[in-house]
Amino acid sequence: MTGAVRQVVEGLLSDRPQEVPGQGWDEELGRQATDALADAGWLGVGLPEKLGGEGGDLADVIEIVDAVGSIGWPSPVADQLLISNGLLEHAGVARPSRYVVVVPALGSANADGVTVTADAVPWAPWATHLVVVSPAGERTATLSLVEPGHAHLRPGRTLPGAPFAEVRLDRAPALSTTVVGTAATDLIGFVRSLGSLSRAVQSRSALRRIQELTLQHVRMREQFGRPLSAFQAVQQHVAALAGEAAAAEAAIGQAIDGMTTAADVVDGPRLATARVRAATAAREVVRLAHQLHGAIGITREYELHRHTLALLAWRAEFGTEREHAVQLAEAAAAAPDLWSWLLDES
Amino acid sequence: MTGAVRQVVEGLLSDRPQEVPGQGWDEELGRQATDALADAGWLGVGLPEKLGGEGGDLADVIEIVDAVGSIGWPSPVADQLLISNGLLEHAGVARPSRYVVVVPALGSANADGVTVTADAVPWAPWATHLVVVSPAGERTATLSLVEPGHAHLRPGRTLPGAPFAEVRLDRAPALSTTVVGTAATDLIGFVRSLGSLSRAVQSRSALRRIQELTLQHVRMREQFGRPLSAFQAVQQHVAALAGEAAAAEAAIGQAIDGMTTAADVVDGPRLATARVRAATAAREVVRLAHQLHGAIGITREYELHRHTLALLAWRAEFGTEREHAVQLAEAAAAAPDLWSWLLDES
Amino acid sequence: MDDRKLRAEVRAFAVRTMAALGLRPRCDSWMVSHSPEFSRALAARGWVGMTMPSEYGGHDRSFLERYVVNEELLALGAPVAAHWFADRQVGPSVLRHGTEEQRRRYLPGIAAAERYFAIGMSEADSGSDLAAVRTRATEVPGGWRLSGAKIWTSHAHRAHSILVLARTDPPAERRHTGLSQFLVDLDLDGVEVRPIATMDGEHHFNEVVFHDVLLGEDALLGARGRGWEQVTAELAYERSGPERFLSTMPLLRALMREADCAGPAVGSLLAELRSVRVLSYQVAQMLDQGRVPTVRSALVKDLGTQLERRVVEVACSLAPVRPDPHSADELPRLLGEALLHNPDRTLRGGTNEILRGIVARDLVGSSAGRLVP
Amino acid sequence: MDDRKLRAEVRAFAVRTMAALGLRPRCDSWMVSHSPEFSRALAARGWVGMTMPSEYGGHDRSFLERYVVNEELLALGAPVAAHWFADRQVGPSVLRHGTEEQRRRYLPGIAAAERYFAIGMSEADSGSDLAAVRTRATEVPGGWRLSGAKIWTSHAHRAHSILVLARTDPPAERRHTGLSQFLVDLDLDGVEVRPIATMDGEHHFNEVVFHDVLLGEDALLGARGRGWEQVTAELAYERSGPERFLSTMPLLRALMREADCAGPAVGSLLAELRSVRVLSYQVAQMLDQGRVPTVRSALVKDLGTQLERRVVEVACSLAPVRPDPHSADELPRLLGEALLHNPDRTLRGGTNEILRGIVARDLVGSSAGRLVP
Repeated sequence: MTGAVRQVVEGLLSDRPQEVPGQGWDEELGRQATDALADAGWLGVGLPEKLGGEGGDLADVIEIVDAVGSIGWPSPVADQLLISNGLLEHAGVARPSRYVVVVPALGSANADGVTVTADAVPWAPWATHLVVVSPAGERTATLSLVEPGHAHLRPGRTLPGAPFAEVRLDRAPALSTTVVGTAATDLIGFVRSLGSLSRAVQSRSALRRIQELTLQHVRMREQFGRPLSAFQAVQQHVAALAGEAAAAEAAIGQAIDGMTTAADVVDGPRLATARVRAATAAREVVRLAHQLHGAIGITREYELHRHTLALLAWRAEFGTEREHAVQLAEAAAAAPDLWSWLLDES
Repeated sequence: MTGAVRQVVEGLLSDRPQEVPGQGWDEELGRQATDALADAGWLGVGLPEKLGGEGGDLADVIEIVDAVGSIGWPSPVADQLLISNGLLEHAGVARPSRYVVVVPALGSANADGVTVTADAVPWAPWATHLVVVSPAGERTATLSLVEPGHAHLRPGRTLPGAPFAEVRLDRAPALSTTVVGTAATDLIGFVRSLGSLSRAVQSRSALRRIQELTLQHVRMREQFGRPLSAFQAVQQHVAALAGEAAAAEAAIGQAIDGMTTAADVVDGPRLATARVRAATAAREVVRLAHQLHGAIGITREYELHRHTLALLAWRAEFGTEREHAVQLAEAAAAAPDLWSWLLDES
Repeated sequence: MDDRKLRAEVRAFAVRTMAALGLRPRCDSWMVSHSPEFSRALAARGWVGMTMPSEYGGHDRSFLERYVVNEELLALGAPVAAHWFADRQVGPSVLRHGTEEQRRRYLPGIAAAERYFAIGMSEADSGSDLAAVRTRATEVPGGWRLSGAKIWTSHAHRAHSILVLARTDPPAERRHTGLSQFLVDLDLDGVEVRPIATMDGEHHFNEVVFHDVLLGEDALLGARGRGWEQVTAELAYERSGPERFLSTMPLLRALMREADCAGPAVGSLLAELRSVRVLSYQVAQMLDQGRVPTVRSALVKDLGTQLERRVVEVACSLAPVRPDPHSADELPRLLGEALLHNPDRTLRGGTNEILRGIVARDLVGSSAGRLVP
Repeated sequence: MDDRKLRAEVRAFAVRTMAALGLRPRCDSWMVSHSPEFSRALAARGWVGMTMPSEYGGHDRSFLERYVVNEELLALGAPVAAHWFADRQVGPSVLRHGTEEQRRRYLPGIAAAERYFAIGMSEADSGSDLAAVRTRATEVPGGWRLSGAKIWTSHAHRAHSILVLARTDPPAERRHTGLSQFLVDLDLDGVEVRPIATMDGEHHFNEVVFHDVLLGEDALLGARGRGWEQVTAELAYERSGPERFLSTMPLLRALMREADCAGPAVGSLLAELRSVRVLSYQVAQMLDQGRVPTVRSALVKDLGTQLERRVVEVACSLAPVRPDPHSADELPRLLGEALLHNPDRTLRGGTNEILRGIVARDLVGSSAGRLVP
């Protein structure tokens, strides 16, 4: 269904403006637009029908993320499709409602209820259900569904305005509990990898869109009587931007290569490479795009700033550039041979 | 005597080619050229006449270093004028011979003789006398003059071919011993600061000369029917090079500002700033200059490579860029207020 | 120069006054932190219009003294945006090019921090190409009729006047001829100020539209047709000051207090800060000698704004906090504020590419091959 | 593709053969490490001329298989300079543009690593502007007379032939017309090879001077006047291979063994290595599909050579040794060798500025705005 998905999703969203002019993104308008997507079933894509999903594979999921991302407003869609559906599929738990938010910290669940604390959980203020991972046996974990009304939320906003919250549950009642055959710490690691994957895929959409906007700008805009693109200094910047974008594209591509669903994600050098390269590219592409755009780029009336703010925020979520780079270096240093490690032979 | 010194020194050196064509610098020819300078008394500049020197202040010394440096061949002149004369002046010891090489490591001196080991001492193979610093009392040190014939030397060469040696003295007889009212570890620190000063001043000469060569090149050389300097991409590089060179110039300038002789050197943030900025500039200026020159820049027939090799070697001598940067960061972190520290108020 | 006493006075004043007004240190304070109360208190101490003659309300101080005062204010992130542009550019321009009447009319207000100026140079379609200016001043009986629009005018909605570059005559062979500068009060009929919201969520930029605004003859600043040369001379003042490398100092100070900074990344920033400071200080010395160091100023801005950007990147990497411009805590707040301005540091006052063109053409054209001194 | 078996074979062969010949791993081995013995042994295994048809001595393998072999050789710093240029550029060019006779004459020798080629493109005054070529081939009875000089020809003093770009006809409106390519044996009368010493102390560059050298009619490669198009097509092969990012791999391997590398600087290099590898591999895939990915190749070279430079800089900063190309120890030797080549990495095969011009013009010209493909 390549291309078609994107067209439908973009159509659904383009009918629903998400900003108050000059004020930036409006959370309520954003919620209405996203509700429309959810009502049309798009948040179930990638999850098997027997788990209340709509079926489809990772390629379909990414098409939806790209469609949402090319618009550039804050959106929980990537996390719903990649984190929530990824965990639900892995655990075999059916999607209970519209916005399922996974708490990416180890909880505890017993007869008294579910307890957990997590800092800055993306989109937690929108949650219609919370999912908490707690240890069960040595190689098992429980997944508890909790109504968000039981949570203490301390909300905040990222640079582009996306809501997040510190989430505290103190012996909250679980709506349902499922035992999963994975150790709880591994399962939390898996959730964080899903988060990392989500940010990598989102970054790719934003980098692509910034490149498009920049190429349009240098083609159309004239200075000193010629289009910007005719200037050598501009060309050097455009090529540097394209190189950064291409390298990030390659890095993210190799991380998802061979995966058929989000649940296939593995925390390893390929994913860390994607995050490091995407973060470097974010810094350089943002720098170059703004340099080429001039002051118009930082205004709210022009689209570029949405992608800029998103990229700057994402690069520090689910692991920073530095943390991922250190992870790579440590893994390579521990490997018997660097070259074999680079080829993923060992 | 500004300008005149430089002219005389350049005259003395220009009469004496130091290379075998296609083979690069020839140590024997270099020795002959430097001997001529020494015979004319230039290595005594900066040292008072009562210590066997020729008088003159730091400005005179720097003029000589610049004159020698603008030619770009390996030379011991900077170290003779800045390290050796600086220490001799501080200690009140007379210059004993042509090439006085200070061993920058703590030795020991007693009735049995002088013992010391030092790695990679610049120009040690040329030494006509070695100077060794050893502890005496708690706040005093001895300076021993030793004939180099007593030393075990393990020679090597830097990238541009300058000779150095591991120096080992094992109970070697001292020709003379002088007690200095400075603790020996402080005196070794002082010697290293003199070495750091020497490399900073040398780097400045090389950076200036590279800028000159590059400007000449982009003015004269034509491509696509126009001088290189007419291309915007070339102009951007030229300006970046000039910015790096100007920043290094400023950094080295503030380090020597207010000094009247090399012996005034202080190991502090100003000197560390000079070394860090010179090292950064070396990397960037070398990169940009070669990018602008094309392949001619790496050939032995063209002058650029002499300065390139020198800069790449110097940045790691008497402290690396990284070590100096950490020194700065630690000092600032320990200061009560960053801004006061930057102003050298505290 | 022993400037410790002056520094201590400014420092004490700024800390005390900011506390009294409830104003916090901010990054980029000279652009975003606008407080007429602070500016007027500063002026009352004699620290606005410092280099102007006392007969016009100034203080006959040197550019170096002005430099010291501004360094201290920026290092503290003090709210200086209200008077900044009038003090930096308009004062020196009016003094140099203005009539006696214009001087008397504008300079005392600038020095008292009672009259704020916006700068009307860029236009929507001109970018860095000022010769493409389309705002037009037409001679009419008794003065001029001004029509057109200026964009990116900082704080025009809070300023009293604007210095406008407009075309008065058709360009000759040299495209830069035929431009002139005008002093325009913003309360005149036909002046419309439209806000431009930026991604930091603040309103400091505006579009200022002139709908056939009638100006008196005395609105022309300097010589008709010499606007380009006058603007170019201004740039040396605009590009070389401490605001080109100290905009992020409040962040760096907070970072040094709260994070482990004793590594090579911060060391390298500190070396650069010390180096660029020397270059900027040298420009102030040259201004005191009556020179207009255009190229050296361009270098300061190029190096300094790159340094500011690196400060923010290093802080992002080392600070154990999430950037949040709305945080009550200092480090996340300063980090968030500074990060939101990172894309425009190297655009302000001429993009760095334009600056590099200026540097290169000067170097390549000069026979010496050395940097201007 | 499961290439493990092929990789293991190449690796074992290279390690064994280098040991037998007493040759050490070197950085930039494809430029500086010249061993006819190694090249012939490699050819005997079928790993030279791999993509050429077997009727010309080749092995009918894919560009991806060739890519895998070359990656393994470069990662080990194996001495591949002798056959490198003939295998990379001349083989594909002769196959594509050559007559049947030329193919039979040159390709078997290339595939056997018995015939080495130098590349004669640059001239002392042309720089990156190949249209300014002044070497001239004049038609004479029975063939051509070649006069002029080519510079920066790697290993011409050890090669058998050289591929020369020369002007055969005056330029038309398009400056690039009128150029042609010639296959010239270096033992012909009137060919002079002059060494050019470089700062690494090695002799690999030469100037090759043609003193009215008489060539047969069959020296012309491809169509008269189409030399520019032919050369441009070669560049896709030249710019995209693993030699654009693996030249410093021997250094990085030694560094990881001997220094503490578990920090962010090395992590960032590793991420870049993995990313550029993907891009380079994709180019090999495109070549297998018969495409000529000029822009993507330019990107690989731009990113890859910058990465190589960063590897050397990070190694300088982390290695606890002094760079010394003459050291008996591996890390200081590799560091010294690699450092001496850092200035020219981003010049080889077209300066990175020229490459960026190619990328930008393609992107800006295309309507999609997406990277090829």
